[in-house]
Amino acid sequence: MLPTTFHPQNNNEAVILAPVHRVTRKDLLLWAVLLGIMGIGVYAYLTQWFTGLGVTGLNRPVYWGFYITNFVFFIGLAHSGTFISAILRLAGASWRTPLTRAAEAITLFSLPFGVGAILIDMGRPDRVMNIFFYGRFQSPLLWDITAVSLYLFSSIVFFYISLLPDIALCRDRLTEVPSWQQKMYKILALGWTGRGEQFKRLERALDNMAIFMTLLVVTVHTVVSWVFGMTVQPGWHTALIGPFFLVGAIFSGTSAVVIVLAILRRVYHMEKVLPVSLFNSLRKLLIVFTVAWLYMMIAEFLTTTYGAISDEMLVVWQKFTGDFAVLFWTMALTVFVLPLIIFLFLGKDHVGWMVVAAILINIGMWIERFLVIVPTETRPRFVSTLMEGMGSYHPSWQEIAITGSLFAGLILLYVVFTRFFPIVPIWETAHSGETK
Amino acid sequence: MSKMITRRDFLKVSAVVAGSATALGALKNVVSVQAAAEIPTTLQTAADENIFASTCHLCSAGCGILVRVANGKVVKLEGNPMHPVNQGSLCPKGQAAPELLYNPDRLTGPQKRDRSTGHTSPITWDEAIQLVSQKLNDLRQAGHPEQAVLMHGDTRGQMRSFLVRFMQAVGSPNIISHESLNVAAAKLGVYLTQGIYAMPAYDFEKTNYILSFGANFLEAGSNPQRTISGYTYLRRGRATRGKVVVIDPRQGIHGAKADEWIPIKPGTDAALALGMANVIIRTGLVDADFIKNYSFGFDNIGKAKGFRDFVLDNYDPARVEQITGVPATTIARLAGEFASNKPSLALLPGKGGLLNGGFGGVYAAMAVHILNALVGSIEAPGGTMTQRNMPCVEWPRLSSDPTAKKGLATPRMDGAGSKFQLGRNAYQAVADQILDGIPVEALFLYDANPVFETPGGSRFAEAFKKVPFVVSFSSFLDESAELADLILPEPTFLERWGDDHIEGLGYPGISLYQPAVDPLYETMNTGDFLLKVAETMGGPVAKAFPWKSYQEVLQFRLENIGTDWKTFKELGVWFTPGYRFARRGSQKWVNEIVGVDRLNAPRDGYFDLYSRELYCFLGKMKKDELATLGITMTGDGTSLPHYEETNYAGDEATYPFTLNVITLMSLGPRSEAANMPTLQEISGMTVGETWSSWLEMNPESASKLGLRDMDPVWVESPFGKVNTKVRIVKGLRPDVVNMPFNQGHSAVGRFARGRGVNGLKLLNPASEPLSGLAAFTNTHVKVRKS
Amino acid sequence: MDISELITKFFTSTGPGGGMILLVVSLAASIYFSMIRWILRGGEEPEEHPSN
Amino acid sequence: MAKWSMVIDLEKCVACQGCSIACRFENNTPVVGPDQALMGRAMRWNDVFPLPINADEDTGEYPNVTSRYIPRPCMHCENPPCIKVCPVGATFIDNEGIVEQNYARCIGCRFCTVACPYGVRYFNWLEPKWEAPLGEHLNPDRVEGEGVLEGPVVRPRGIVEKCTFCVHRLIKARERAEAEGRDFRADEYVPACVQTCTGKARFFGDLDDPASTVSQLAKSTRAFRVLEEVGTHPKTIYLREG
Repeated sequence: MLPTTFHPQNNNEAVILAPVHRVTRKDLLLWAVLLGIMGIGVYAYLTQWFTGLGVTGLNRPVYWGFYITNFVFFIGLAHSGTFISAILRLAGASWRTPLTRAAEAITLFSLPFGVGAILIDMGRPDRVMNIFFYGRFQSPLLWDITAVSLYLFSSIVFFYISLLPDIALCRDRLTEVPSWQQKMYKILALGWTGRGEQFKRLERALDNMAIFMTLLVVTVHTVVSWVFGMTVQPGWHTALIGPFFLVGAIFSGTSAVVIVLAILRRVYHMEKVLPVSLFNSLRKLLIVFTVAWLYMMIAEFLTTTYGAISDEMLVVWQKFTGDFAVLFWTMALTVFVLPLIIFLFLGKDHVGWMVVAAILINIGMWIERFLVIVPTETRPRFVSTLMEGMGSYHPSWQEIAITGSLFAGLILLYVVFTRFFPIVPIWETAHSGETK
Repeated sequence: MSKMITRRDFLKVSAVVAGSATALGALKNVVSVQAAAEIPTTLQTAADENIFASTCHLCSAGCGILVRVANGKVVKLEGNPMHPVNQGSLCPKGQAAPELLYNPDRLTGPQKRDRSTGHTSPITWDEAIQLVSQKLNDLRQAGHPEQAVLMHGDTRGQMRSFLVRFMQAVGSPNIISHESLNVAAAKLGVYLTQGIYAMPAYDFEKTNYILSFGANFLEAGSNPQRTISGYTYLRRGRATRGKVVVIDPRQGIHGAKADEWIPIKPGTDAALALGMANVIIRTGLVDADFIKNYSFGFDNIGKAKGFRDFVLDNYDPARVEQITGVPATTIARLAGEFASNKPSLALLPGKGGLLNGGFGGVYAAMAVHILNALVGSIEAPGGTMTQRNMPCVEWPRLSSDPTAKKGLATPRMDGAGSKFQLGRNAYQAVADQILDGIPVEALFLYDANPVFETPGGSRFAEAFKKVPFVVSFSSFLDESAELADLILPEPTFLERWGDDHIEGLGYPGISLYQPAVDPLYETMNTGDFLLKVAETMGGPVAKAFPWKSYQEVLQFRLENIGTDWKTFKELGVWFTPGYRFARRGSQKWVNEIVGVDRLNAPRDGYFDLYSRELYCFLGKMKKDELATLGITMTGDGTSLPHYEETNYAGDEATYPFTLNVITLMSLGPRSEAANMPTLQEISGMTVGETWSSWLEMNPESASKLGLRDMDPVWVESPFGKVNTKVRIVKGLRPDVVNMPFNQGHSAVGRFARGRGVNGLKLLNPASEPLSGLAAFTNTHVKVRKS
Repeated sequence: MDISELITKFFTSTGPGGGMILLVVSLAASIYFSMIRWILRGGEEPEEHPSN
Repeated sequence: MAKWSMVIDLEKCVACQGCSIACRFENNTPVVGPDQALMGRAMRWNDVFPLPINADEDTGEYPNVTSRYIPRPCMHCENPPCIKVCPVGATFIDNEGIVEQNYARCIGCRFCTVACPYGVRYFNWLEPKWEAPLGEHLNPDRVEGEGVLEGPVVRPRGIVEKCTFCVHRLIKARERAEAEGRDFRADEYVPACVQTCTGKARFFGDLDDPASTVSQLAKSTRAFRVLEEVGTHPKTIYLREG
C-alpha cells in the first residue's frame, strides 16, 4: 500500500505529460532510423576492432582525429545541463526552471558518448582495465578519467533526484501505460511521497550539489584541455587552454539547449510551457558567451602571433591560410559573425532564428574542437619528420560513421527519454510552491 | 601577558615550514620523470646461433659481412670489422639482404619457356644441363662457337675469370660486361692518359683537397662504402679537415656534404678541368718534376701542339665560364686551391657521373685525370693508387681445339674493338648488333638484366626474338628472364660460394662468399652448373674444367693468398694491408703503374698529356671521318683532352631539360634491390618519397612551367614519354631534371612491379661510335603537367 | 619514507592512479547514496516531531 | 649505474639510411607497404630526414643552397614528455636512462606519440605482416617478464613502439659477461644503428663515465641537442657539421 503522495499543483501538467502517454508510429520510425545509423557505426567499429585503427585516416603525426574531437565536443555539450541547472540555480535565475531537465538530459546523454569516443579511440580496448591496475596519476589522462567519471556519476544523481517527484507523479497519474512501464515508475520513484521534509531536503540537496557540480564543470573541461595543454606541442601548450575549453564548452552546450528546446516546443506543443521569453533569456546569455569566446580567441591568437615563435606560427598559419583555412574561417563565420548578427538583430522573439544560430554555433564548435586538435599535430616541433603525404588527415568512412552514430545515439537516448519521462520538470514549474 | 614563543612552538613551526618545503620539493619530482622500478625480465633468444663471415653482393663495393644465423635462419647482417672496405659498417642494402634471401618472388627452380605459348614449365637440373651442353656442342659442331654470347653485370672475383675461361673453352670471345653503361668512360680516360685500363683507387686518408667531378661518391660511386669511410676520415678522422668541392649539376648528398657545390652545365666537365689546368699552368703551380720527367706531351712535340699551349690557347677561364656557367673567378680560385693544397685529388665519375654522352665524356675523364697529373697526384700519397689484386693460382693452360681457336679469332659481336675501335665492351649495343643481323645462337645472361637497365631496353626484347636460345641465371624473374628460354636460377649470395677482389684501397685483398644457410630452393650456383655443362659437353671443354664443384675451383685459385682455407673461411677476408707506392720512373712504375695496358703506344712509363694511344686511332683522320665519330676537333686536338659540345638528342627549343637518371644509395644498381620492400620504403628519403619514382626539378623551372610540388607530369623525350610526379629540389640546375634509377620495373617481383617509371626508357639508345659507351646523359626532355 | 617521497610515488608509480579513480568514485557513491536516503527519509512522518 | 648516450656526428653522417635498416632488421619493425607509407605510417624507429627542422628556416636560393640531413633515433630524454603522460606506465625510463616500452601493457591511447616532440614513437595501426617467407628473417630475441614484453618481439597491432637503444643487446652483453665470469664493460654494448653506421658517425657509451668517448664528445663545441629549449634533456647528442 502506497502512502498518499503529495504532488505540487501544476496547471500545465497535462501538456507536459502528454508526450509520455504514448509511443507513436512516427516515434518508432525515428528510433529505427537512429538505431540504423548506430548499426552502421557498430559495423564500422567492428571493422576497426578486427582490423585495427589502421582503418581510420589517422596517421603519423596526426594520431588523434575525429574520435578525440568527438570526445571533447561531447564533453563540452554536456556542460549545457550543468550550466543551466546548477550555475543558474546558484545564481537564482528562476526563469531556468522549465528547461533544466531538457538541458540536464543533454548532459546525461552526451557524457557516455564522450567517454565512448575515448574507448573507440583506444588501440587496445581489451586492455582498458590496465588503467585501473596500473593507473599513474602523473598522466593527465588519469585526471581526465577521474574527473569525467565523477562528473558522469554526479550528473546521473543530480538528474535523478530532481526527477524523483516527477517519476512519482508518473507512477500515480499514468495508469493507462503498460504494466512494465508502471512497474518501472514504481521502482524508480523509490517510494517518493513528497510529504514531510522531502521537498525541502530535495531542494537543499540540489542546492548543495549545484555548488559541487559547478566546480566539476570547471574541473572537467579544464582537465580535458590539459590532455593537450600538458604536452609541449605548439598551439596546445598554453595556460589559456583550460578556460578556453571551458568557455567553449558552455557556449556550445547552451546553444544545444536552444535547439533542443525549440524542437520540444514544436513537436510536443509546449509553446505555453516553454515560452519565447526563455529563448530571449538564452539569447542574452549566448551574446555574452559569443563575446567571451571571441575574447578568448583574440587573447589566444594575438599572444601567439605577436610572440611569433616559429613552431607556434606554423600551426597558426595552418589555420589562417594553410590546409585548415577553409575550416577555420567557416568556424569563425559560424561561431562569431553569423550568430552575433542573429542574436543582435534577428533573434529577439524569434525562435527560428535562434535555432539557426544555435545550429551554426554547434557546427562551428565541432569544427573548432577539430581545429584545436588536428592542426597542431600536423605541424609538430620537429617538422622534418614530415615526409610526402604526411601532416594531413582525411577521416575514413569508419570515423565518419562512428561520429554519426555517436550523435544518433545521443538523439536516440533523448527522444526515448522524452517518451517515458516528463521533459519539463513538473514540480519545479509548479504554481503552488511548497508542501502544505 | 606577552606570549613567548617557546622552543617547542618554534620547532613545530619549523617542522611545518620544512614540511611544506619538502612537499614543494616533491612537486618538482611530480612533474619530472622517475626511473621505473625494475621488473625482472629475461632474454629469450634462439636455441642455436652461428655467425658466418661472408661478402655482400648488392652493389659493386663487396663489403665484408657477418651473417647471424639463428635456428637455421639468416636473421641479421653486420659489417665485418676485419674487412678493410667497410670495417664493420654496412649500408642499407646490405642490411636488408635477408629480404633478398627470403623474398617471396624468388625463382624456386629451373624452368623452360615455350616460345610459342609463353608458358614456362619446370624442368630438372639434369635436363637443363643437357639442353645447354647440347646447344653449345651443336654450335661447336657447326663451327660457330662464337655465336654463344655471355652478358654479365658486376661480376668480379674468380667468377669473372671462370666465365671467361668457360667461354674461351667453348670458343667464343663474346663475354660482354655491362661496364659500358657506367665506369667504362672513366676507365678509358685513365687508359688514354695513364695507360692503365682501370678505375684508380684514391688515397682519401692522406689527401687535403678533393675535386669531385660528378663522382657521386657518397651515394652510388663504384665503391660507395669505401668512399664514405675515406670521406669521413678525411673530414673528422684526423687532425686537419680536408676540403671537398663537388662539381655536379645536381647537389645530391655529396654536394650537400661538400664545402662547395659547383652546379656545372651538364656535359662541360672537360672545359672546367681544362680551365683549371690553364690556371695551374699559368701560375706555375704544376708539379714540375712529374710534368718534366714522367709525362709526355706537355710541351710541343716537334710541330705537334703540346698540352700546355693547347690549354693556354683555348681554355682561358673567361671562355670556360661561357661554356660551363662556372664563374671565371671561381675557376681560378678552385684551381689555385687545388694546386696549392697538395696532396689533392680529382675524382673521376664512377657510376651515375654526368660525363658527356659522346666521346667528349672520355675527353672529360682524361682532362680530370690530367688534373691529378698536373699536381703530381698520380701514384702518390694523398693521390691516386693503382688497384692491386690478390695473386691467384694460374688457371691450367687452356689447350684450345681448332674449333675454339677459330671461334676466338672472330671479332666480338658487340663491335668492341672493331665497330667501336676504342671500346672494350658495348653491352647496350648487343641488341642493335643482333637486330642488324649478327647471328647469335645462344645468349647467356649472368647477373644481367639488359631489357631493364639499358637505355632503350625494349630493343633487347626485340633482339631476343632473333636469338633461338636465351638463358638467364637470375634469381628473380626479371624483365630479361621473362623472355628467356631457360631460366636457371642461381641462389642468392647468402646461399652460395664465391669470392670478390677488394677494390678501392689499392692494396690486394680477397673476400669470400660462403653459404650461411643451405639453398632454400632448387637453385644451382652458376659455377657448379657450368662445371656440369662442361663435363657433359666432354672433349676439350671438359678437360678445361677438371673440378668437381665451384667451391673446389675457389680453393684451387686461392691456394696461395697467404692463408689456409679454414682461416679464410673463418675470417671471410684476407688482404695484404698497406699500399706501397711505386717510385716515379722505377721499374715497378713502368711495369705496373703507367702505360701497362697500352696496345699501340709505347709502354714507357710516361703519363700522356698528349694521348699517343688516341693518336694511333684519330691522329691521321680527316675532318669528315672525325665527324662521323662525332668529333668536331681536328689535328693535334683530337689526341688532346678538349671540350666537345654534347650532341643532344632532342632540340633545346622543344626539349629544354637534360635528363639525368640518378642512382640512389637506397635502391642501388641491381634490379633485385627494387624487390626488397624495406629498400622501397626508404627509397626517396631526400624528397620524402617511398615506393615510387619522381622527377626532380629546380623551383625556378617549375614555376616557369606552372608546376607545383607533387604535380603529376609527363616527361617526354624524342624516344618516349613517362608519367610521374614532379618534386621541387633547390639543389639542382634549372636546365637539368633527375629521375631515380631502378624504379618502373615490369617484372622482378611484387614489390618492384609497377612502382614508378623507368627513366632509361627516355634516354637515347645510341652507342658512342668510337668507344661503344652507352649515351647516358645526352638526351633532352620536356616536361608538362598531366 | 618522508612525505615528498610519498607524493612522488603517488604520482609516478603505476597503480595508485587507478586506485584514486576507484576511491573518488566510490566515495561519491556512498555520499550520494546516503544523500538520497536522507532525502527520502524526509517523507517518513516521524512521530517525534509532527510537522503540522 | 651507466647513463647510456649516443653521439651522432652530422659531418660524418652521409644520410645513407643504413641505421634505419639495421634497426628494422634488429628490431623486427614491419614494412607497411606503399599505401600505408603514403599516409605517413611507415615505421622507422631510426629515421633520416632532410633538414631544416624548422620549416621556415632559410635554406638559400640556387646556387647557394644548403641541404642538410639528420638521422633521428629516440632522444632518450632525461625528462621524457612521453613517459609523463603514459596512463599505465607502459613506457618508462630505466635506471640507466633508456626509455623503453612494455608492449604487454600499452593500451594504445597514443598520448605518448602526441606528447613526443621528436616524433620517435610509432603506432601499430594494423597487424604487422611479412609475406611468406619474408618472416623467416625475424630476430628471435625477446625480453620477457611478469606482465612485461619488450625487445624485438613482433608487436601486436594497436600498441606503440619505439627505439630502445636495442636494450636486448645490453641484456645479452651483460649475460655474456656473466657467463664468462667477468665484469661487463660499457664498450661491449652498442645498438644496431651504431654498429652499422657507414660513416662511423655514431658513438655510443656511458655519459656518466667522464673518460668515455660520448662524454668527451658531448663537451665538444660542436655538440648540440635537438629542441633542447623544450626541456627534455636528450641523451642523443649531435655534433654540428663544419
